[in-house]
Amino acid sequence: MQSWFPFIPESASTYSGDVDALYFYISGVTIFFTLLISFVIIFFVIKYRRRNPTEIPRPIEGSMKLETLWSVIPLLIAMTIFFWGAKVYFNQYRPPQNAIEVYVVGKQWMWKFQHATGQREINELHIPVGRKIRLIMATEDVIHDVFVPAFRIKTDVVPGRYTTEWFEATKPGRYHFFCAEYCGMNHSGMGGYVVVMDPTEFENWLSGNANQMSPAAAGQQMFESLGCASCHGANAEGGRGPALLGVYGNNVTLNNGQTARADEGYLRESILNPQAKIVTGFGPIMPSFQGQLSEEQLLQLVAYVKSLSTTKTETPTAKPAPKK
Amino acid sequence: MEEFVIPKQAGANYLNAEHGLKSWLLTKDHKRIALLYLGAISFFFFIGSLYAMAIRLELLSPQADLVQSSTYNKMFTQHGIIMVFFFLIPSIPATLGNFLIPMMIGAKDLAFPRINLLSWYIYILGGGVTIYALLAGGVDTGWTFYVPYSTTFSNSYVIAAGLGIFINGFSSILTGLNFIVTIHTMRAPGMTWYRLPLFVWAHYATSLIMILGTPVIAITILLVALERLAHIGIFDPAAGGDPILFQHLFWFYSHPAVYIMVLPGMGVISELIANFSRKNIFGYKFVAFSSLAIAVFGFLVWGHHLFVASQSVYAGMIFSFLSFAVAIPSAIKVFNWTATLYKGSISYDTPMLYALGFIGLFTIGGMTGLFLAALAVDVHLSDTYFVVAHFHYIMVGGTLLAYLGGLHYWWPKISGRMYPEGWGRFSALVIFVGFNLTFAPQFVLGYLGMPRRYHTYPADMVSWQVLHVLSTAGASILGFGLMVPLIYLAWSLRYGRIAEANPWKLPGLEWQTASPPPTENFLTTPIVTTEAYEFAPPEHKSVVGRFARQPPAKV
Amino acid sequence: MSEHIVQPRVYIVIFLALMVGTGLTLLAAFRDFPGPLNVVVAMTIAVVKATLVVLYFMHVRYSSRLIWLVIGSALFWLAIMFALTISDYWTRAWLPPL
Amino acid sequence: MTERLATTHQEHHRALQHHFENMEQQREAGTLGMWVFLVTEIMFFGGLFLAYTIYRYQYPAAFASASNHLDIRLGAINTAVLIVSSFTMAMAVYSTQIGKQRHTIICLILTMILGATFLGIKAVEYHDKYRDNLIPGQLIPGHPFNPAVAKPGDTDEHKLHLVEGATVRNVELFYWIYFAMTGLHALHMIIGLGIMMVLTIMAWRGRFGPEYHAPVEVSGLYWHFVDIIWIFLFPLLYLLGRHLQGHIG
Ligand code: HEA
Ligand code: HEA
Ligand code: HEC
Ligand code: CUA
Ligand SMILES: [Cu+2]
Repeated sequence: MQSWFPFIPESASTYSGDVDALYFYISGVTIFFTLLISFVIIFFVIKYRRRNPTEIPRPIEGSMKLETLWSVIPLLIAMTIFFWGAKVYFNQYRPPQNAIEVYVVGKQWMWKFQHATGQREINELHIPVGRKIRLIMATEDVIHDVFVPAFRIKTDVVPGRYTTEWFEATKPGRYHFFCAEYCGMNHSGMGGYVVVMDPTEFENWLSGNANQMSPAAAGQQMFESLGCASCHGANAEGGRGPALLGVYGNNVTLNNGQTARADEGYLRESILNPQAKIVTGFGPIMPSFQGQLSEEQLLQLVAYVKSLSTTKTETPTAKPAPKK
Repeated sequence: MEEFVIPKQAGANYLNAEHGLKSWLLTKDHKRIALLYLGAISFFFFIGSLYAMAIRLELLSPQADLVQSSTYNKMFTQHGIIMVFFFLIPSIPATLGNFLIPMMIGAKDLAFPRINLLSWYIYILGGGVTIYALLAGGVDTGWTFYVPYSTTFSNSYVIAAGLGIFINGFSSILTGLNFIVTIHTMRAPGMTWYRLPLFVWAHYATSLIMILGTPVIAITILLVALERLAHIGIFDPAAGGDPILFQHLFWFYSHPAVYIMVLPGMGVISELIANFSRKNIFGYKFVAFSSLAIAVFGFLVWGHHLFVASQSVYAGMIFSFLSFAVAIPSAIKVFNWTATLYKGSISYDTPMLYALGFIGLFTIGGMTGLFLAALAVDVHLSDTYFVVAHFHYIMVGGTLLAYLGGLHYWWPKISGRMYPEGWGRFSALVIFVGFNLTFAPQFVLGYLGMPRRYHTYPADMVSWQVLHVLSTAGASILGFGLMVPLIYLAWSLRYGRIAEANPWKLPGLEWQTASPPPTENFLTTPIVTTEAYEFAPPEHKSVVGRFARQPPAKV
Repeated sequence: MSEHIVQPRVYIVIFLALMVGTGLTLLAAFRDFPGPLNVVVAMTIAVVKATLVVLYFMHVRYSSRLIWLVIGSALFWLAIMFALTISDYWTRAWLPPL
Repeated sequence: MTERLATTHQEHHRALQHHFENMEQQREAGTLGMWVFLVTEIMFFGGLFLAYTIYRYQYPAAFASASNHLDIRLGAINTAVLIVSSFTMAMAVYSTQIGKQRHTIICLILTMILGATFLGIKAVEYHDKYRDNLIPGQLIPGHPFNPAVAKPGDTDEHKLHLVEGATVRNVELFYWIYFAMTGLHALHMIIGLGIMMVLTIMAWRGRFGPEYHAPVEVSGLYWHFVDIIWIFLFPLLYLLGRHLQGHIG
């Protein structure tokens, strides 16, 4: 699609084709209506120009038929756009299973990435082609946003919670990514590159940077150093606090009889605001760790608790994903 | 309507009824207050435009060369704040609306003249506080004041700017209140709802939004200011607050506010299209009620600004659906305007050129809103230059053109002088060309991925720079085009041809009194016996053929 | 001037009703109703009290349709603001995984 | 349709403004204007009520604990005071309508006294919160939010008794909303008192009568509106957690 002058950015994810198709469709509708209205107006303006300063044209009252026609047709067209857009969006925002997870922390004005295998990067993200990648994103300060034009994805990173975004790159290459939520002085400098690599190349890259501790392992160390283990047991097998094995990804029954799905957001809340949702059979004795952990450390603790669960997430090895 | 007594030109009018600065600053005449607004608003437009030019110059090249990032951020913030809150929202309602609504409905003044003057002072106070914020060091939060940046992290004069907007909000509320009460209670005998000019309907709908939406932004800005002052935590996640709640509250007002900005423009266009083709508007009731529909539906779609802000996916779908629904009343208007031209007697006077330009540019601006309302496409386009192009197409290509068109159209009534027609047409054309060159490239830029509020962009994006250069070139033409009317309108105040009472030969009530009108508008309260835009007397309706008989000569 | 003059008798009755309502809501507050019923009871009483004030103290019962419309639109817009904002908070957790 | 408008040949009332045709139109405009203004007030407070709703839904326990710490007796007394003042205000309108200006003056003065009582009691409550270090954030410099939390069994009234599941920082959120809402409400009361002062003076000078009483009527609308806000604030802020007192953890 790259002509002498680009009108659309490079298209490098499974999602970008869908977005482009819809974009072209709406463009078609827009061009059609704009031309239609312009032509009709120009035609009328020339044909019915004032020829005599005193002429008074005959009044025309209006027409119910026409009004209906030009309300219903645009409505129908608009609805096709709505449903199409909603469908693509829905799929894009549902978290995929079996994705490679990357932890992302934004802060004024840089991005930190950490792979599940421990590799850390700043303002650059290396990922393998043809695999689902899921970013779990947090921010230390204000709202930021990870925007990769070539993948047609964008999600705000909001303080106080995790947001996620996923994609599957289809073409190796170096793609710009930007912070797309205004965040202060250096907002326009808060970007970098997503480097999409062939599986083998990626494998090499991983092993070339393999000396760092995985987030789950770092989380495990903190689990001991912060004293979590004193209640939850050295291996999180339980004690004064509930066992954390197999919590992630399942439903937890709370003491008020409701259930909550234990996703990353739930784990985050359990650590920062443990009183909010109390597991049935336990008292509200867990202290809050609000203000004692950086977003990165928190993500590591969450990664550790997740690693205790059988709901496996993929590790970023280069095995091609099983194709169905 | 032949029975009107049109005052002699030489007689007293609202301009020369009293003299001296005090007579202006303490006036309760809606026409004089409109002129006070006109002056103040032009001033703010001028300031906002200077920022726009600085932004365009800076973006000529990918690096930072004119200013530093912190300055650039203040530039677009202040450009946005001034243009939105101090120029576009009051522009048409407070000047043309203020001047014309009482005249169009046959009243002597607005229902609450003192409150009308008070709203001007509030506006000046709010504007003054905001100007203070700019001079003291500026604000850099973006016109959207997103938390927690605005509450905790920004080092700029957020409280002062917020206070300015807060104060200004009451000016808007009081204007809306005044219009609503006036339209309900002050119509002349015989002026039924369905005889109201569409300009009045549009302002009625606008006033609804002003009184229902503005209080919410007031309380929201107040909370931001308090939070900043006392670090209390209502939007601060560290205290359990939720930044997204701020966004809901902000857009609950600010989306409807975009209809405050465009509805009065639509009202002007309805007048221009009907009057300059000498036809009653096609589908009067549809155009009238579509204004109300926009005002009501406009309150249901604010969440389309939060599609990527981690709002619930399902709420996103509801908001997307409703956003498409709100496009329909706008579509109805566009089609009815077009149909009004059919078999009309169309003149090419300057106001009509602006009106025709409006229809085209508003269509493009509105239709590109559909890209943004389509969830999956908005994910890519949100916070890019596509959005910037979208709203400039509506706000500049739409409302600003309508404002200029209306100003030319009613200039003889307001000033008692004609503007130079040749220059008028010339500048309308230049503005049209310059405008498109400025903002059309930004659509492409946006889809290519250029984020908005960016001081610098990657140098390897050659295509981006090409588009930015085009845009800046366009802005220079646009700026030149806008300066021409500024000059000749001022010139015409002194040297323009003296205007007759009804230079365009139109049936509207405002043309049935002297130019400029006397202080209480009409010498006697008019009694209305005809429909709006009734050029030919009713007995001509049955005549076959395109034209009715020659009209009875109007005075 | 066709305005209705509300008689003191009416005011007194409404005044007493408001006092009784206040008493009721106080009593109800200390009882533990099942589920969210406490909120429902308190809000119902408040709405009834407010309605009485609006209808009689503020003479709306004897006012034009226009005034009814004005009040109705205020409530309608308030409802929009609440309903659509809550629609976000309420459905955030619903999203099923792919 | 040739007859001129019936520009009233009857005596113009001296309070008729020049741009109105007659007193009826002027009164109608005034009343409608006040109602439209009250709509803006509803939306103004609406934003706060929305914030309250969202946070209460997210932190029910904290909101209950914080609410239970408010002084329900003072709150209830204040509710009664306001209702009585609404009644006296209604009577002031009635007296003007039937032309008894002396009664108008008495009723207005009573209303003002009651309004002032309300504010006085509110001030006592605010002071209690100040003493218990419950003023959120740095609202009062050097006096941050820092309440003492009661241990189980402790019955000290000045300490915060947390319901199971509540955290102090979310209690602070409640107090933030509490002060924002009651503060704005009190501000409206103060404005109302000012208006009433003016009305009293006007009544004193004999300005009102059966033909001209719109100012009293319209101010009455405003005063009743302020009462209505309180009718909602009282249960929302003071009552909704009371039944949970048994569950203090
Ligand atoms: C006057 C101002 C104005 C107006 C009238 C509009 C009108 C519309 N806007 Fe726009 N908008 C803004 C000003 C305006 N907007 C601003 C300032 C922003 C950015 C704010 C910020 O973040 O700073 C914005 C942002 C914005 C967004 C968020 C983008 C983002 O940040 O991600 C969206 C998303 O849905 C949107 C949609 C729409 C829609 C659907 C309309 C509709 O009302 C348009 C309806 C009109 C038409 C559709 C054209 C006429 C119809 C026809 C010719 C018939 C054919 C029609 C069909 C086939 C349906 N706008
Ligand atoms: C009414 C609203 C309005 C108007 C009229 C304009 C007018 C213009 N705007 Fe603006 N704009 C906004 C509202 C408006 N804008 C808003 C809300 C934002 C978002 C801010 C934010 O992100 O927070 C924005 C942002 C914005 C940006 C994006 C900045 C960024 O994201 O980094 C850009 C970039 O090109 C821009 C350009 C322009 C230009 C070229 C004009 C031109 O149309 C201006 C034309 C005028 C002139 C060129 C001057 C005319 C000359 C005179 C009046 C006489 C001068 C006399 C002498 C010099 C002697 N605007
Ligand atoms: C004082 C004892 C104590 C300490 C220390 C403690 N916890 Fe807990 N934790 C509990 C109790 C009791 C519960 C169950 C009640 C609840 O949900 O609050 C719990 C619940 C949890 C849950 C939710 C489990 C589920 O089944 O839903 C997670 C996750 C958790 N804790 C993680 C941690 C981490 C991580 C740390 C250390 C940073 C930690 N805890 C420290 C006592 C403790
Ligand atoms: Cu980070 Cu913009
Ligand atoms: Cu919008």
